[in-house]
Amino acid sequence: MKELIKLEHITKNFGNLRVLDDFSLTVHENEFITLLGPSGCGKTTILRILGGFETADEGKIFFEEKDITDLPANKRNLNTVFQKYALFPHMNVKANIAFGLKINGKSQKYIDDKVDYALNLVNLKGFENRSIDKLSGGQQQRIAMARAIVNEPKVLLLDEPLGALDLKLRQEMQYELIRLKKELGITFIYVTHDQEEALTMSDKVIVINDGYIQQMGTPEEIYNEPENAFVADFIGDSNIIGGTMIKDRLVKINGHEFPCIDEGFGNNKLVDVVIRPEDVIVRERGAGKINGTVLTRVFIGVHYEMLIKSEENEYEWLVQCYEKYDIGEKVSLDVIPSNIQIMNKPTSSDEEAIDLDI
Amino acid sequence: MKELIKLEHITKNFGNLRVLDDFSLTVHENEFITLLGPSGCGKTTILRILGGFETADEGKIFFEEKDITDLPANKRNLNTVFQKYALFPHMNVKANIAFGLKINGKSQKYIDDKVDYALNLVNLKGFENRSIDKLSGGQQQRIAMARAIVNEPKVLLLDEPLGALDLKLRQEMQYELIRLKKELGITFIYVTHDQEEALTMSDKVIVINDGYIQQMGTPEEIYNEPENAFVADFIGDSNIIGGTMIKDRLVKINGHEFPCIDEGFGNNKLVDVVIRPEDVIVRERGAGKINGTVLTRVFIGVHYEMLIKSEENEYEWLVQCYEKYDIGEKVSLDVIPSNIQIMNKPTSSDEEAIDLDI
Amino acid sequence: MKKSLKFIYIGIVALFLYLPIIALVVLSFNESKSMAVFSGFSLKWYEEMFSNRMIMQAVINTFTIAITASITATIIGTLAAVGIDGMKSKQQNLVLGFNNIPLLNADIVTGIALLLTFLMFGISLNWGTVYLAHVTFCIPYVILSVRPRVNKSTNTLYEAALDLGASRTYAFVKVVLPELRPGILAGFLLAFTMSVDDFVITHFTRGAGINTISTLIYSQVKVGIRPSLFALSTIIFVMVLIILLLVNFLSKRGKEKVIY
Amino acid sequence: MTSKKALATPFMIWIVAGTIIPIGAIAYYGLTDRNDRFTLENVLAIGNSVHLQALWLSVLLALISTVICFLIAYPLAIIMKNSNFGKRGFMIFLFILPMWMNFLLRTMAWQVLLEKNGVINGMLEAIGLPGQEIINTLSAIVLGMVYDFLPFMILPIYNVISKIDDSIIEAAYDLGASTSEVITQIYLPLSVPGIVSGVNMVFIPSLTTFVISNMLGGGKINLIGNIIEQEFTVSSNWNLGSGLSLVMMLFIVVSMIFLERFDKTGEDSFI
Amino acid sequence: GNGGGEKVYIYSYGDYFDPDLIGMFEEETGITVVLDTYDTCEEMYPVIKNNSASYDVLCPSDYMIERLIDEDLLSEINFDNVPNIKNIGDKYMEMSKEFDPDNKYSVPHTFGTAGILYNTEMVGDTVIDSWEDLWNEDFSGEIVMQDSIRDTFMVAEKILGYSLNTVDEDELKEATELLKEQKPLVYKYANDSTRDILASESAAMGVIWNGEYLYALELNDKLEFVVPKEGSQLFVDSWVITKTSENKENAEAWINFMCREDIAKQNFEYLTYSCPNVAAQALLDEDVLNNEKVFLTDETIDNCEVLKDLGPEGNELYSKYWKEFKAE
Ligand SMILES: Nc1ncnc2c1ncn2[C@@H]1O[C@H](COP(=O)(O)OP(=O)(O)OP(=O)(O)O)[C@@H](O)[C@H]1O
Ligand SMILES: Nc1ncnc2c1ncn2[C@@H]1O[C@H](COP(=O)(O)OP(=O)(O)OP(=O)(O)O)[C@@H](O)[C@H]1O
Ligand SMILES: [Mg+2]
Ligand SMILES: [Mg+2]
Repeated sequence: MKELIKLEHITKNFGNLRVLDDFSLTVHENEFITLLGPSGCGKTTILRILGGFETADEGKIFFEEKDITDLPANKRNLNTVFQKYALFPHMNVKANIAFGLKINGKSQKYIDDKVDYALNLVNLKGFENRSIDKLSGGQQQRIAMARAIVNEPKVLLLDEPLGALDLKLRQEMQYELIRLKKELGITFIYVTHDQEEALTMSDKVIVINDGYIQQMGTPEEIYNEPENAFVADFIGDSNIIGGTMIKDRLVKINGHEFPCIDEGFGNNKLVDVVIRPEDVIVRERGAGKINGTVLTRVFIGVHYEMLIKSEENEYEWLVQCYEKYDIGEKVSLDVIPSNIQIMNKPTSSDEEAIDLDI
Repeated sequence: MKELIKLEHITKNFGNLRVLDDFSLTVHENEFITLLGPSGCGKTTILRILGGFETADEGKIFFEEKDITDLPANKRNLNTVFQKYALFPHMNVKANIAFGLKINGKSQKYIDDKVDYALNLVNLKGFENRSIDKLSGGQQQRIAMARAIVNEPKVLLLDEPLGALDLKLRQEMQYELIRLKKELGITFIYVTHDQEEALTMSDKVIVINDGYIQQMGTPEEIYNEPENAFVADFIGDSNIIGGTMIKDRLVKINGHEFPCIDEGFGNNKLVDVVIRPEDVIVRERGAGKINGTVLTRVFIGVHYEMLIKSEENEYEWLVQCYEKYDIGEKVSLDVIPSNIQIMNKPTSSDEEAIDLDI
Repeated sequence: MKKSLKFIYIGIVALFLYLPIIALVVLSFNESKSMAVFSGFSLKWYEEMFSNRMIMQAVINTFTIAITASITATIIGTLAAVGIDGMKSKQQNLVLGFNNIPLLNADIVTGIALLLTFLMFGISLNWGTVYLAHVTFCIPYVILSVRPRVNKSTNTLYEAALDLGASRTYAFVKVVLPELRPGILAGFLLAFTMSVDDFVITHFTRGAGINTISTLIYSQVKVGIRPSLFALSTIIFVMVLIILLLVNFLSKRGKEKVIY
Repeated sequence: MTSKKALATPFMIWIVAGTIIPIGAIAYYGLTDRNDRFTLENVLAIGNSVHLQALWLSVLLALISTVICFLIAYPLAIIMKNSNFGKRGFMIFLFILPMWMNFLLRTMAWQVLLEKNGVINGMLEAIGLPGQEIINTLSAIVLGMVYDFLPFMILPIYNVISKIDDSIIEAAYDLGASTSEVITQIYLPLSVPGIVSGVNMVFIPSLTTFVISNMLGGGKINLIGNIIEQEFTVSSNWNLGSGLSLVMMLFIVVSMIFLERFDKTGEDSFI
Repeated sequence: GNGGGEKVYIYSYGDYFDPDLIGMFEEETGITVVLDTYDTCEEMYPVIKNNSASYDVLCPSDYMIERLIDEDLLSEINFDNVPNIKNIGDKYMEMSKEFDPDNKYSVPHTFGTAGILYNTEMVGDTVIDSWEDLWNEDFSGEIVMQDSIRDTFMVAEKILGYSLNTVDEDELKEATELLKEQKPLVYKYANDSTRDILASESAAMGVIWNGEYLYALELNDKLEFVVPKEGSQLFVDSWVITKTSENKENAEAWINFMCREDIAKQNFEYLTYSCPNVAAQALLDEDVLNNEKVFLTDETIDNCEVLKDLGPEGNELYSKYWKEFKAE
C-alpha cells in the first residue's frame, strides 16, 4: 500500500503542557486507522494538527510526499467529521451537504447529483429539506459524514464521531461506518477512547498514552498480545499478575507453574502476566491448579462474570464463563499455555512508553 | 418479602399523549428492580410520579400500604438520584450530602458522622471540602448517591444514574452500585435504557414499551426466555426468524427441523423463533443443518462476530464465536434444543404488549 | 486577519470610545471655567465639587435612586424570571413581549408616558416618582439577564431539594437563588448602570429639587457646564474602574467569572 | 407547578402599572385635544410637512448611524470571539466601561473636541491637515449617535457570536471555505438574532434622541425627538406631543415584530 | 443647619446667582434651600402650570410673569416680609409695571438687554452696529444666534421694524423667512454658551445678553459688545412666588435676602448682569457703574421694548413658525 500521510517528529505544547512529544506516524492508502487512548492523551490534538486547525511546534506533515505543514485548513485534501457533528444549524440538510461543493464552485447539476448520492449512501434519502434540529443524533451523525464525503477527500478524519450516541445506536453506526469505508475506498483516521469500538472497526489500532504511541497493530494483536501493562489494562478487563519466568516457556504464577509459549525473557526474571477473564477456565475443586472461592457473580447477558479469590494469595481473579457457580462455591482455575501473555515489567515509567517510529 | 410500593392503575397524559396507560406495579422490600425500555417509553415519568414531581391523572400509589398519592415530594420517604446528578453547584461536597440532614434538623455531630459514613461508603473519604465542579463524572455520581443515602430512605429511585459516564467508568460504577445496594439493604428502583446494565445489576427487570409492561422477571428469564419479539430484540442482538411449530418440541426453521424444549403452541402453528448469536454453533460445511456463507467478520474483543448468509433463504444469521472463519468461507450452522426460544406471533399490535397486573 | 491588524482595529475603536473621556478628565483639571481654553493645572474644581451642595445632593440622589431601584427591580425581575418559566409558552410570549416594551420604547416616550400617568393619578413628582420610573425600565434588564439561567437544570435542582425534604421556600432560597446568582448579579449591575446613566426618563419624572447627576448636567448644558461636574464624573469613573478591576481580580482568584 | 407562576405576580402588576397604564395615558392625551375631546388631529399631525421632514431626517440619520455601528461592531465582535479567553473578559470590560462616564458629558465632550478651534482640529492642523467643520452639522449628530450607542450594538452581537461553536467555524474551513466565505455564509446568518437586537438597540434610541441633536447639532437641526420634547417643554402642547409619541410607538411595534421573528427565546440577544 | 426642617424650593435660570449665597442664607435664617434650574421660561412654564413639582420661588422673565399672573399661578407677595424692597430703584419698579401692573407679584432681580458680542480682530474693519450684520455673508459659519423662541424672533423683527410682541401672522412669516435665510450662515444656535464660543474664537459674533459682556472680556480681551441701532429687547427677571407655595414666608425671606444691598452687590460681581438694586449700585466701582454696556443709558432703554405675553394663540403661532424655521 502506498504511503499517504506522514507525521514526522511532531511536538506540541499547550503552555507548559507537552501534549505530543516527538510523535511520528505513517498512514497508508485505504487504511482504517484508529487512534485509541484515554481522555486527554492527545488524540484530538493529532487530528487537529492533521486538519490544519492547530500548528505543531516542531515536526513536519507530508501528504502524498508533499510538505503540507503550513497549508491552511481550507486547502487540505482531507475532511473532518467533528465530535459533535458541527453541522451548520441555519442550513437544511441539503445545504449542509452541498456547502463544500458550492464553495468549490461546482455546477448545480453536479451538486444535486452528489447530494443525492451521498444521502443514498448514508440511508437518508428524502431528508434533503429537513432542518438540522429536527434530526436525531444518529441522523446528524450521518449527515456530517455525507457532508464530508461529497468532497471526495483522500482522507476522512473522524473525532469520536459516535461518542454522543447511545449504545444501540452506536453499534448500528459502527456497522454503517465500516460499510461506508468499504464502499468509498478512502482512508479513515478514527479517534476514540472506546476500546471495543476501536477493536471492532479498525484495520490498525494505535494505542496512545501521554502523547506517546504505546502499541500499534491489528485489533487481534493489540487484544491478544498487549506489549505492556497499560495496553493490556486499557484494552479490556484483564488479570495482570506479577509472576516469575522460570525459564523459556515456563512461568510461575501464584506459586504454581504454568507452561506458556513465550521465550527470551531470561531465567528467573520477574515479569507481568496478562490473562483475559474469558481465558480463565473454571473447574471443580481439584481439577485445576489455583484454588479459589467465588466472591461475586453477575449475569451480563451472554455469560456470567465472577470474581474468584485465590486462596493462596488473596488475588481476585476476574473470570467470565457460561456456567453458573454459586457465591461461596470452592473452585479451581486453569489456563491453557497460548492464553498466557508475558510482558516485561517496566523498570521506569519512561520505558513504559514505547515510542514507535515506523 | 414484604410489599413496599404499589402502583395501581396509573394513567398519565401529557396533552394528547398518553404516556402511561393503566400501569400497575408492585415492588417488594429490598429488591433491586430495573425499569428497562427504549427512550420515551415513560420510565422517567414513572419515577417522577413515584417521587412526587408529577401527579398521575388516574390511579393510586401506596407506600407500606398507606396511600401517598397526594403527598408532596418533600414528605415522601424515598429519595431520587437524578440523571445528571443535580448536585448543588454552589455547595461543597459535605454541604451537598448534609443538605437533607440539615433540613431535618439533625445535630451537627450526627451530620458529621453521617457524612463521614456516607463518604466512606462511596469511597470518597477526604473529599468533604471539594467543590462540585472539581469532581469527575464518576465522583459526582457517587456524591449524588451519598446525598440520597444519608437520609436513610426506604427506597432509592435512580434515573439512568450512569447514562452520562463513559464505558469504563460505567462498568466500575455498576459494581459500586451493586455493592452499595447490598450493604445498605434498601430497595432500589432503577431506570435505564441500556439492556446490558439492566441484566447486570437487577434482581428483577421490567421491560416497558409505550407505557405498557412487556415482560417482568429475573435477568436470566428476560434474556433467555423473552416473551415477545420486542423483548427479544431489545434485550440483545437476536436472530428472530419465522418458523413453524410442527408439534410439541419440534420446530421447522429455514426448512430444517430442530428439536426444541417448548410445548403447548399447537401443531403446525406459525411462531417466532429467537436464537441468540452466541448460541449458534458454527461447524465445518456438512457438520450442521443450515448451510451458509460468511459475509462479514469483526473482532469485538472477546470473540468474533459474523454475519452468515443462509444459502437456502438468504436470511443473515448473526453469530458470535471464538473461532475465526474467513469471509466467503462456507460453513454449516446448528443450535442445541435448549437454546431455541419459541414465541407466539403477535396477531395484532395491541396484543404485542402484555399488560401485566401483578 | 493578522494579529497586529486586529490590535490596531481594537485600538482605534477604543480610542474613539475613550477620547471624550480623556478630554473630560483633562478639562477637570483646567484652571479656567471655560471649556475652550486650557489655562493651567488646577484642583479647584474638585474643591468646588465637594463644597457644592447641589452636586453632592445630585450624587446622593443618583446613587440612592440607582441602588433602591435596581434592588427592587432585581427582586421583582428575578421572581418574574422564575415565574415566567412556569408559564405555558403562549403566556410566556405575551409576558415577554410586554417585558420588551420598556426596552424597545424610546426613552422619551417612556418618560412622557410615566409623567402623564403620574399626573393623571394626581401624584406630584418627587423622588418617589423617579424611583418608580427607574424600577420600570430596570426590570426588563434583570429579566433578560436572569432568564437564561432558569433552565432545566435549575428545575432539577429545585426538585432535588424537595426530594431531600426541603420546603418550597427553602429550596428556592437555598438552591435556586444561588444557582441564579451570576445572572442576578449581572442583571443588578446592568440595571444599576442604566439607572445611573439615565437622563431622559429622569428628566420627565423628577420633582422639585430632585436632581440626578444627569439632570444637573443637562440643566447646565446650555449655560455652560461648570468643570466641577467633570471633576465629579472623573472621580466616579475612576472609582468604578477600580471597583471593577478589584471585583475581576478577586473573582478570578475565586475562579468565578464576572464579566462586568 | 402552578405556584411557580405566582412568583411573577409582582411583575405582572408592574407591567400593568408601569407599562400598560402609561401607554394608555399617552394614548389618551394623544387622542384628545386641550378640552379633552376626542380627536385624531394630534396623530395625523405627523403628516404636517415640518413633522414629516423631521421624521424623515431622523429615520435617515438613525439608519446611517445604525449601519455605521454595525460595520464597526461586527468585525470587533468576531475579533473578540477569537481572542483568547483571558483577553475576552477584558474586552467586554473595555467596551462597557465608558458607559460609566455620564453620557451627557461624553456627548458634550465631543462639542469640545469638535469645536472649530477644538482639540481635534488643533491636532489635525498640527500635522498639517485641514481642519474639519463637523460640529453643528448632521455629521456631528451621526457621530454622537454612533458614539453613544455603539456598545449596544457590540454587546448583543458579541453575545451571539461568542456562542457559535468553534467547531462549526472549523468545519467550514475544513470544507474549503475562505475567511470571507466563512463570514458571509456562517457568521452572518448565525448571528442574525444578535444583529436584530443590536439594530434595535441602536436604531430606536437614535431615531428618538433629542439630547444628541441638541448638543451636537448647534440648535440647527430638529429631529422628531426634539419636536416631541419641545411640545412638552417649550410649546406646552402635550396633546400634540403625545400624538407624535404614539406615532413613534409604531416603530417600536415594528421592531418587536422583528425581534419576535428572529429571536424567539429572547435569551440570546441582549447582554 | 436646617432648623426644624424649614425649606424653600427655588426654581430659576441656571447659574443665575452666586451659589455661595445659598450657604449664607441658610446660615442666617436656618432655612434649607433646594435649588432647581431651567434653561428657558418655556421649560419652566408647564411644570408650574401642571404643578407637577411644587416650587416656592421662581425667577422668570417679564413676559412669562405676565402669563403666570394672567393664569393665576402666582401669589401676591407680602411686602411686610420684604422690607429690602426699598433698595430697588423706582425706575425699575416702574419698568415692572409693564407686566405686573400693580407691583404686587414680583421683585426685580436683574435687567438688561440683548446685543451683539463680537471679536474685534475677526470682524476686521467692518463696523458692527446693526442686527443686519448678523446676515453678513462674509462671516458665514462664524455667527452665533440665540436658541430661544422669543429672543431669536426678536432679532428678525427688529430688522423688519416690527414689534417684538407682534402676533400678526404675516409679520411673523416674514421674520421666519428672514431667519431661514440666515440659517446657513449660523455656526450655532446657543444660549449662554455663546460666550465660550466667542471666547475660544470659534465664531466672530453672536447674540448675547449684556450681562455676559464683562465676564466674556475676562476670557478674551478682543471681545466687544454693542446694542444694535434698531433697538433691542429689554428684559427684567424678577422673583415671584407660586400660588401653591407651601413655604411662602421662607420664600419672602429669600427675596428679602436677595434684595439686601451687600448681597445684591456680591451677586452682581459674580453674575455681572445689571442689578436694579440702587443701594447695591452705590457700592460699586465708578467704572463699572458708568460702563454703559452694563448699566444701560436711558437712551438705550428707551430704544428697547419689553417682551409681553402673547396669549395662547400667540404662543401657538410662534411655536408653529419656530418649528418651521428649525425644520429648514
Ligand atoms: N487549546 C488548548 N489549550 C490548552 N490545553 C489544551 C488545548 N487543547 C488541548 N489541551 C490539552 O491537551 C491535552 C490533550 O488534549 P486532547 O484534546 O488532544 O485530548 P484527547 O485525547 O482528544 O482527549 P478526549 O478523549 O477527552 O477528547 C489535554 O490535557 C488538554 O487539556
Ligand atoms: N413535561 C412533559 N410535557 C410533555 N411531554 C412530556 C413531558 N415529560 C415527558 N413527556 C413525554 O412523555 C414521554 C415519556 O417520557 P419519559 O421522560 O418518561 O421517557 P423515558 O422513558 O424516561 O425516556 P428517556 O430514556 O429518553 O429518558 C415522551 O414521549 C416525552 O416526550
Ligand atoms: Mg478529543
Ligand atoms: Mg428518562
